[in-house]
Amino acid sequence: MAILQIREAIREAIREEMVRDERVFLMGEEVGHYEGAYKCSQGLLDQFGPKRIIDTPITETGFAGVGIGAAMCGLRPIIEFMTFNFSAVAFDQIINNAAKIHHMTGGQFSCPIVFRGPNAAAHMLGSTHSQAFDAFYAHIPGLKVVAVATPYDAKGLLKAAIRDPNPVIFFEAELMYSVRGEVPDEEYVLEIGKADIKRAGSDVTLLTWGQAVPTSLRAAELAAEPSDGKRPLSVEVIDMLTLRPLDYAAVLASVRKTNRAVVAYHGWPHGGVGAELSDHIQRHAFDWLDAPVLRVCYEDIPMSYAENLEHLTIPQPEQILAALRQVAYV
Amino acid sequence: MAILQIREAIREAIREEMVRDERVFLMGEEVGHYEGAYKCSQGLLDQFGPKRIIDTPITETGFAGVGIGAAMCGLRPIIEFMTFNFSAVAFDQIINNAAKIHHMTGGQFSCPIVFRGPNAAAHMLGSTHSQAFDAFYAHIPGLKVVAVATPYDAKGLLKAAIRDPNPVIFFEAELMYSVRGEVPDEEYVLEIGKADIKRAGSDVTLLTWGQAVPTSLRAAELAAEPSDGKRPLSVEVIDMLTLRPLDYAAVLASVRKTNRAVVAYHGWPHGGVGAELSDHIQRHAFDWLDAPVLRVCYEDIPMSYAENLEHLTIPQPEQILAALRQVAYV
Amino acid sequence: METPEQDAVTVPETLKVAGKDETLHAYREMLRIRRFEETAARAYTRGKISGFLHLYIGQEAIAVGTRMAIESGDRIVTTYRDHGFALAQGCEPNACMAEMFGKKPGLVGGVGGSMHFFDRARGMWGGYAIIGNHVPVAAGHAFASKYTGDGRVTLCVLGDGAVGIGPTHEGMTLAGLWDLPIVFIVENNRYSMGTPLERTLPVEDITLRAPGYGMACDRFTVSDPFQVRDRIGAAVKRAREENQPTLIEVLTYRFRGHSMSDPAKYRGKGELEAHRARDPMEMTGRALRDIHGMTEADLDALDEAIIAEMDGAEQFADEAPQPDPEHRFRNIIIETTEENA
Amino acid sequence: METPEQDAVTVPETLKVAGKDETLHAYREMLRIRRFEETAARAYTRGKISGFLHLYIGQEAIAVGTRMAIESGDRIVTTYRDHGFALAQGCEPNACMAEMFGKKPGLVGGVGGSMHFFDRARGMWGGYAIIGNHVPVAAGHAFASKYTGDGRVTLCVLGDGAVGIGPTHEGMTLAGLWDLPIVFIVENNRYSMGTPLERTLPVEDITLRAPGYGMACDRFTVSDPFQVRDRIGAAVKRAREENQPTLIEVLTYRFRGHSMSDPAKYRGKGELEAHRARDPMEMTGRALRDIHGMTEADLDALDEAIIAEMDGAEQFADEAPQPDPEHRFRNIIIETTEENA
Ligand SMILES: Cc1ncc(C[n+]2csc(CCOP(=O)(O)OP(=O)(O)O)c2C)c(N)n1
Ligand SMILES: Cc1ncc(C[n+]2csc(CCOP(=O)(O)OP(=O)(O)O)c2C)c(N)n1
Ligand SMILES: [Mg+2]
Ligand SMILES: [Mg+2]
Repeated sequence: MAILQIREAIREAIREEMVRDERVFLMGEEVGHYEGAYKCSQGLLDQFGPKRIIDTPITETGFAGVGIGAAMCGLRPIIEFMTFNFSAVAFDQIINNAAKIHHMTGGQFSCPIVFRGPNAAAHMLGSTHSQAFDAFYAHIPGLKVVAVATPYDAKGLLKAAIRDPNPVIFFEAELMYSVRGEVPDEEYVLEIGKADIKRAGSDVTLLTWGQAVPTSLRAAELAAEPSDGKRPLSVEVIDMLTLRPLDYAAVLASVRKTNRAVVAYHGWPHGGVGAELSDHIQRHAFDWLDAPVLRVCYEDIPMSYAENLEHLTIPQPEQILAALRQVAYV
Repeated sequence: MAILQIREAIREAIREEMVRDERVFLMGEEVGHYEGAYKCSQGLLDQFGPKRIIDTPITETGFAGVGIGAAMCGLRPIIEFMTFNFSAVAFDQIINNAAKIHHMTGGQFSCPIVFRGPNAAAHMLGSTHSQAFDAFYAHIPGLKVVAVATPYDAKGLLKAAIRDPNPVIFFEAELMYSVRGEVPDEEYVLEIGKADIKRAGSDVTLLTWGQAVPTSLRAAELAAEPSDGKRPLSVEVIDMLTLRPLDYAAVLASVRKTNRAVVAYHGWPHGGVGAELSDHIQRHAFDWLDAPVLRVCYEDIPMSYAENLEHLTIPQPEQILAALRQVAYV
Repeated sequence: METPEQDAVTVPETLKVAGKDETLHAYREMLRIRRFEETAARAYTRGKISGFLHLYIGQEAIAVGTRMAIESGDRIVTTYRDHGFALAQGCEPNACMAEMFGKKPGLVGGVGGSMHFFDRARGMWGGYAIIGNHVPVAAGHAFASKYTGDGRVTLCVLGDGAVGIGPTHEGMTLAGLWDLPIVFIVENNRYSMGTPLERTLPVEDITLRAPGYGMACDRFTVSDPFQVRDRIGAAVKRAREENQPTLIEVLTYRFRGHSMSDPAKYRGKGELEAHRARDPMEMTGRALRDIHGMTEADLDALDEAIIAEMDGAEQFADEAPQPDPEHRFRNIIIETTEENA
Repeated sequence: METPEQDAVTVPETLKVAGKDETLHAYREMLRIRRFEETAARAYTRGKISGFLHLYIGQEAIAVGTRMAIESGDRIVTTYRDHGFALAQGCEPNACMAEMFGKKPGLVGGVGGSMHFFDRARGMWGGYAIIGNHVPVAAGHAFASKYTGDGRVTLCVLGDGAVGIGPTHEGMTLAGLWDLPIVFIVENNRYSMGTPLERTLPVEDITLRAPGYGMACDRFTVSDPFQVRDRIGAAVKRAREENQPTLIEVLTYRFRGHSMSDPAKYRGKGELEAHRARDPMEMTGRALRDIHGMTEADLDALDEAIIAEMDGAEQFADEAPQPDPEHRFRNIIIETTEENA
C-alpha cells in the first residue's frame, strides 16, 4: 500500500485511465503547462503531450460543450473546472446537454464525460468562490454525482467515473487535496452508487460526504469519548460517496439499526441532498425512528470572507456532536 | 371584482407599477413589439414606449446582468425569461450577482429586480423546455422565490415583487396564463412569504404550488366525494405561494392539526422544495405525525415529448388522491 | 427589412450551369421538404402534432445545397428548425412525421418531437432547442475529428438570433483558437422570432465577427442550391484539408411565421411577396422548365408523387402506436458493462 | 511573449509635456498603490491576509491614468485585481487593508476580502471575481445612465483572459446595440493566470472584435499615466457626449505572479526585466528627476511618507476587531418598508 495525497490519487487515476484508453483526455484551465491550479495534473502534459492534456481559455461553457460534443463522438473527456463555482456559467451545458443527450436522441448518442474539480468552501475565498453545487447537480436526472474525501475513494471512484458511459459530476475539495491515505498498489475500481461505512456504530447513524467526512469522524470520536461526562455514543459514520443515485439501502439498513440519523455536509439547508436523505428516511423508516432526522450544514447565508464568520458558517465537530446527542436524547 | 386571466393580472400588475414608479421597466425577448411570447405585455409598448418596454436579443446572461446593473443604480427592472428553462444560461448572473450583490458589497448596493416567466412543463415541449427551476433558485440565499397559480395571487404578488428591495424569482406557468379568476378593482398588494389556504380541511394537509395547485384542488374534491365508496377525507390545500422563504408557520399549524401531510408539485424528486418541506415537517412536527410525509411530483426522468409519456410523468389528481389516502390509511 | 430588387427574379448563373439530373435532384429534395412541412402544418392545425413546430419553408435551398457540398459521414448540427436538414440528409419522412406525432417509430422514439431530430446513421446530429448551446457541442465534434483524424467535417447551423449569445461566442472562439474542421452557417432569415435584425444585432454584417475569431468568412444571399453548394463547399474543403473553420452568413427568408403559433404580423408590406418572387425552389423549377425542357406536367407529376409520399408519411404516423409507457424510463442512464467501460 | 525594444526606455512624450504638479500627483498615486500592495504581500506571507491576493504591481498607470480621465460620479467596474483602481479612486488604505485582513472596519465590512472592493461614494463599483460576469452588470450601469440621463460614464475593466467568455460577449453586444455610455478597458497583461495569450486568443489583437459589436476601439502599450489619461479620455468623451461605447485594449504587464500562490515560472527569459526597464511608474519618477528637477532625496522622502502611510494601514488592520458574529446574517435580505418599496 502506498500513501498518497488526494491530488496524487486523482492524478494516478487520470494517468492510468489515459494509458489504458486512448479516448481519454483532460481539458480545462491551467491543466497543462501550469499542471493544474491545485497540481492535480502534475507531469501529465509531459507524459501525454498537448493533444491529450489541453489548456483552455476561460470559457467554461465552451469547453464543457466541446467535451460533450467529443463524448458524443466516442471520446472520454475529463473536464476540469478550476472550481465548481465556475460551472455556474456552464450550467446549461450540463443540465440541457450532458444530462439529456442520451435521452433526447432516443439512445443514439451517449455522453461519457467526467466534470471534476473542487467543490464547496475552501478558506476565506468569499461568497462566489465557496459554494457547494451538490444540490444543483444531484437534482438532475441523467447525471451521476460523486463526492470523495479520501485518496482511496478518489482514485477508485474517479477511475469508475472515467469508465462510466454516463456523464459524471465528480466533486473534490480544495482543502483536502493534501490529505493522505493508503492506496493499493494494484489496480482497483470502485462502484459508483455505493456508500461506505467509515466508522461502524450502533447508537446513531451519521450520513456525510465530501469535506464533512473528516469533521463527522471527529464528531464521532468526541461522541464516543466525551470529555464532558455525558453518555458516550456509538456513531455509525456513513460516507455517501455518490449523491446521485443515493445508496438508500445502506442508509435504511443503518437507520433501522440505530433508529436515529443526522446528516452533516457542506451546503445550504434549503432542499438539496441533505433534505432528500432525511425525507427518504422519514418516509421509509418512519416506524423505526426514535427522533427526527437532524441536519448540520452551512447556515442559510452567502459565505463571508472574514475568518471568524466563515468558521461560524461551516459545520464544526461540536455542532455535529450536539446534533448526535440531540437525536439520542443525551 | 373583475374576472381576469392570469396573463391579464400580470399585465395589470406591471402596468400599475410602471405608472406608479418611473424606475420600473420591462426587459426581455419579444416583450415589446411582439407583446410577449404569451402576450403578458400586450399594449405595454404602446403605453410606455421603447424606453421602458425593451426588446432584447437572445442574450439571457446579458440582459439579466444589465437588469442587475440597472437595479444597483436604483432602477426597478422586471426581466422576463421567455421560459425559465432559458434562465439556465443566465444561472451565474442570478446565483453570483443578483443573490450576492447586497451582501458582497457590505450593504452598499442592493438589487431590487424581478425575474419572471413561465416555469415547469407546458404541453409536449420536450426535455429541455419542460423543467421546473424551483429547486435551483429556492436553494440560494439572497433570493426570494414566488410561484403563482391564480390571477389574484399573480397580480398581488407581482406588485409586491416589483416593490421588493430584493431580487425576486417569480414563477408563472405557460398552461395557466388563460386561467380566469376574480381580481379586486381597487389596488392591493400581497405579502411575499405567506402561504394561502386554498381549501380548508381537517384530515390531511396538502402542500402545493404553481401548476400543481389546480391538480391538488381536484384531488381534494375527489377525496371529499369519493366515487369508489372509500372513506371521504377532508383535505386542507395550502398554496405555498412563496418557495423562499417558506411559510413554515402555516405548514406546521396545519400539520399539527391534521397529523398528516402530502406535498404535490411540478418538479423532480431528488431534493428541492418538496424534500425541504417534508424534512421540516418531520423535524418540527415529529410527535404530531401519524404517517410519513409523502411527495407527489415528476418522475425522476427528463420529460418526454410523447403525449402519453408526458402525462405519465406529471402528477395527476389520481396520484395525489392515492397519496392522501395512504397517509390517512384509507 | 432589405427587400430584394426585382431584377433578381431571373434564373441565377449557378442554376444555368447546373446539369439536368442534379437540378432535378435538387428540386425534388427541396420540394420534398416543402411538402413534408405543409403536411406537418396541416397535421398541427388538426392537433395531431403538438409542442413547437418551426417550418423551414423558404430556406430549403440551404439544407439541400449543403448536403450536396458534404460527404456522408460529415456531421450536421442545427437548431430546432431542423426538418429541412433532416430530410436533405436522407432521414425517412415516415420516421420524421412519426416523431412529431409523438409515436413509437419516430426518429428518436417520440421523446423529442419536431425540435430534436437526430439520425446518426445519416449524419443528422441534431436538433437543439436552447439557442446557441449546440455551437460548443458542434465544436466538440470537430475537436473529436481532429483528435481521431477521422477526416470528418462538422457543419454547425445557427440563426441570426443566435450570434449574440455567449455559448455561440465561446464555441467559435475555441474553433478559431484550435483550428477545428468546422463550418458555421448562420441562416440569417432576417428575424429572430418576431424581432428583426436591427433590434438584435449591433451591426448588420454578421461576418464582421470572423476576424475576432481568426476565422475565414463568406456572406451571400441564397439564390439556389448550387450556389449554396459551391460557397459552402469551399469552406468544407478548407475545413477538411486545412483544419480551418469558416463563418458563413447566408441571407435567406422564411415564408411562414417563426412557429405555427406566430401570425408574423411584423413583416413589412410587400416583404413576403418580394421574397417569394425569388424563391430558390421556384427558381430551380423554372430552370427545369426553361433550360432543361421539362413540362408543367412533368413537374406536376413529380409534385404529386411527393405529395403522395408525404401523405403516406402522415398516415404512417397517424396509425403508428404511441411509445410504451415504460419507454419514458429508457435511455436516461446506461448500465455500466465490460464493453462500454 | 513580445518583449519591448530597448529604445522604449526613454521618457515618453506624454510625460515630457505633463506639468510638474500633475506628474508628482500621478507618481504619488502609483507609488501608493505599489507600496500598499507590497505591504499587503508581506502581510499575506505572514498569514494576516488570506484567500486570493492578486497584485496590480506594474499596471498602476492604468488605474491612475483612468482616474485622471473621468469625473467623480463615473463608475469603475473591475475584476478581483482591484486594489489599484480602488486606491486611485480614493478609497482609504486603512479600509482596504482592513478588508483584506477580514476586519470590521474593512471597505465592505470584512465579508469580501481582496477580490471584492466596493466603495460607492468614491465611484468604486467593484471588485468581481467570476470572469466576465461583471461585463453585463457594467453595461447595466451604463443602461441606467442612459435611462435616467445622469450623465455618468461607466468604465468596465477586464483582463485579456476574459474576452473569450460568453458574458463578456453578451455585455459588449448589448452595449453596442443599445449605444450605451461605457468604455471597456481590456488590461492585456499577456497572461491569464499561467497561460500566455497565444493559448487563449485566436488572434492577438483583441480590438478586432470591436467591429462585430459596432464599437469604436483603441489599442496601445502603456507608457505612462498621461498617455492612458488621454487615450481613455477620448473614449470617455465619446461615451458621455455621444452615448457611444468603446473597446480599448491596453497592453501592460504584471510584475508579480497571477496571485500570491503563483511563482510565475512561465515567463520567458529576460521578459520580466525588459518590462521592468520601462515600468511606467519608474518613467514617471524619472520625469520628476530629469525634467522637473526633483532630487533623489525628494523622491525618497515621498516614498518614506507613503511607506509610513501603508505601515499605518497595516497596523490599523491588524489592530481592528473582527466583524461581530451576527454580522454574517446582515445584508442578505432587506426588510421591506414603506420607503424602499
Ligand atoms: C437561450 C434561449 N432563449 C430563448 C429561446 C426561445 N427562442 C426559440 S427560437 C428563438 C428565435 C431564434 O431566432 P434565430 O436564431 O434567428 O433562428 P430562426 O428561428 O430565425 O431560425 C427564440 C427566442 C431559446 N430557445 N433559447
Ligand atoms: C468563470 C471563471 N473561470 C475561472 C476563474 C478562475 N480565474 C480567476 S483569474 C483567472 C485568470 C484571468 O486572467 P485575465 O482575465 O487575463 O486577468 P488577469 O488576472 O491577468 O488580470 C482565472 C482563470 C474565474 N474566476 N471565473
Ligand atoms: Mg432568424
Ligand atoms: Mg491577463
